[in-house]
Amino acid sequence: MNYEITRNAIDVQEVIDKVISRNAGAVTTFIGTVRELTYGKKTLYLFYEAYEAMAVKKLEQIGREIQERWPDSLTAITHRVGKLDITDVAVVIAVSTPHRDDAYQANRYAIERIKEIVPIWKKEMWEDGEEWIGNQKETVAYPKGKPEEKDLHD
Amino acid sequence: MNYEITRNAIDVQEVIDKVISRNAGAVTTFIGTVRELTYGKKTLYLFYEAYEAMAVKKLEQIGREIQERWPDSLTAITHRVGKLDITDVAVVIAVSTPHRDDAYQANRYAIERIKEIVPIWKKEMWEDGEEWIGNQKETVAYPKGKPEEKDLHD
Amino acid sequence: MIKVLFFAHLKDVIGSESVTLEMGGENIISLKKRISDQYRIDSLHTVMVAVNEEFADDSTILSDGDIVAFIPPVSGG
Amino acid sequence: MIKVLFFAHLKDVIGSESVTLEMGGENIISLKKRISDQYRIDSLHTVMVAVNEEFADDSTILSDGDIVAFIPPVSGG
Repeated sequence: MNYEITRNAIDVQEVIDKVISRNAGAVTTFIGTVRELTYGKKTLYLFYEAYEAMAVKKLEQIGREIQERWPDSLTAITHRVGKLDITDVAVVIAVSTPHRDDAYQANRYAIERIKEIVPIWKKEMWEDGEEWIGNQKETVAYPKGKPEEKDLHD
Repeated sequence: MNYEITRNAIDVQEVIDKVISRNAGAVTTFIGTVRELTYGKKTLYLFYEAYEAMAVKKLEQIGREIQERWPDSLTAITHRVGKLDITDVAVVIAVSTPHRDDAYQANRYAIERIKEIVPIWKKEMWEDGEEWIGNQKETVAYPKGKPEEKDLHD
Repeated sequence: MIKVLFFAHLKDVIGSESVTLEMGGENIISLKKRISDQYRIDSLHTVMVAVNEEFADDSTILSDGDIVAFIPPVSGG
Repeated sequence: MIKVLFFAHLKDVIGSESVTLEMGGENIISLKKRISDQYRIDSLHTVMVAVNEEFADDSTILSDGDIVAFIPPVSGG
């Protein structure tokens, strides 16, 4: 179970342990935490929602993509959903590789892909309101109804 | 004490906790582990030695350099010395920043600088011998007796 | 019958996390049109669609028993 | 008196982690020469030197009480 959606606090070490290997010399982790200020606006807390079954499949897909590009790597990703307070951990990505360059690159690849194809949504709660992030700004549009090649492979 | 040399096993979460902040949205870690095979040669275990007082100072210097380049970042580094077995953790670097791009870059900067200026040495133990890494290959020479500008700032 | 799932702001706007529709042989464009007419939503062009948990093209023909999910731009991580 | 510290392979070659020398007014080049002559080591050109825990140039003049460390190319991380 290297790819998980959970409603509970994420144990970072547990995710790391999934990628530790005798062939690994480097493990990188990305830990996404809930930040209080975004461009000066104060967040009280966040709420994450996922289309869970599909989200796990898409995390697994990201894992396969990483395996293809960095064959000696191991990857594990856990994303939390539900209510998260400031400094809570929303996502942990751990990647191990024999050499460090690949571990940084593959990890970075994973978080960018999560933000492209994994059906998880974040609602920000402020003192004066709330908003689902990603929709009302409409910085991303999918006129064809699904991610385009460039969205999928950049 | 964000910069430490220790003879004991490193608790990754403890290093991460030092950089968690209400302003941080991203935490990256680099975990250097002892790899069994290096270019086909099998390592039995490693021995790390440090000039401890100076090593801590140099880790602190790296922290200041990161602070100058990424002012909103927090950094913590712990390096272990002594005998380390395969899969043991030799070094943990944790960096937090408001946004993820900086967290990856600053973390990468830290490990490259460690390999340039921190007085720590690794001895590899194989079935048929042992070797202090970094000296006999003489891939790096310091004709002026100290690191050159390019070694210090690349 | 097909089941349609809504998430995030779409779930809030529609007031339900899923609806079941009598449909068959039509494509996703038709489904989008039905949903936008019925719930007066005009931002479905920014919405991806998954059929049975895989992203699908607007021209995909829907079959009885399909589970269709409307996926607004994601914001995980 | 100055104290000279050795690490890694230098410590093995010299057989000691430190030596104390009577010196003063001379620079690091002189110290390197003394050490290489005495211990028959010819690879000191790859060795960095720290004086009182800071990297120092070969031309640095040593003073009584200095702690000098010979730093072979590092391999931490």
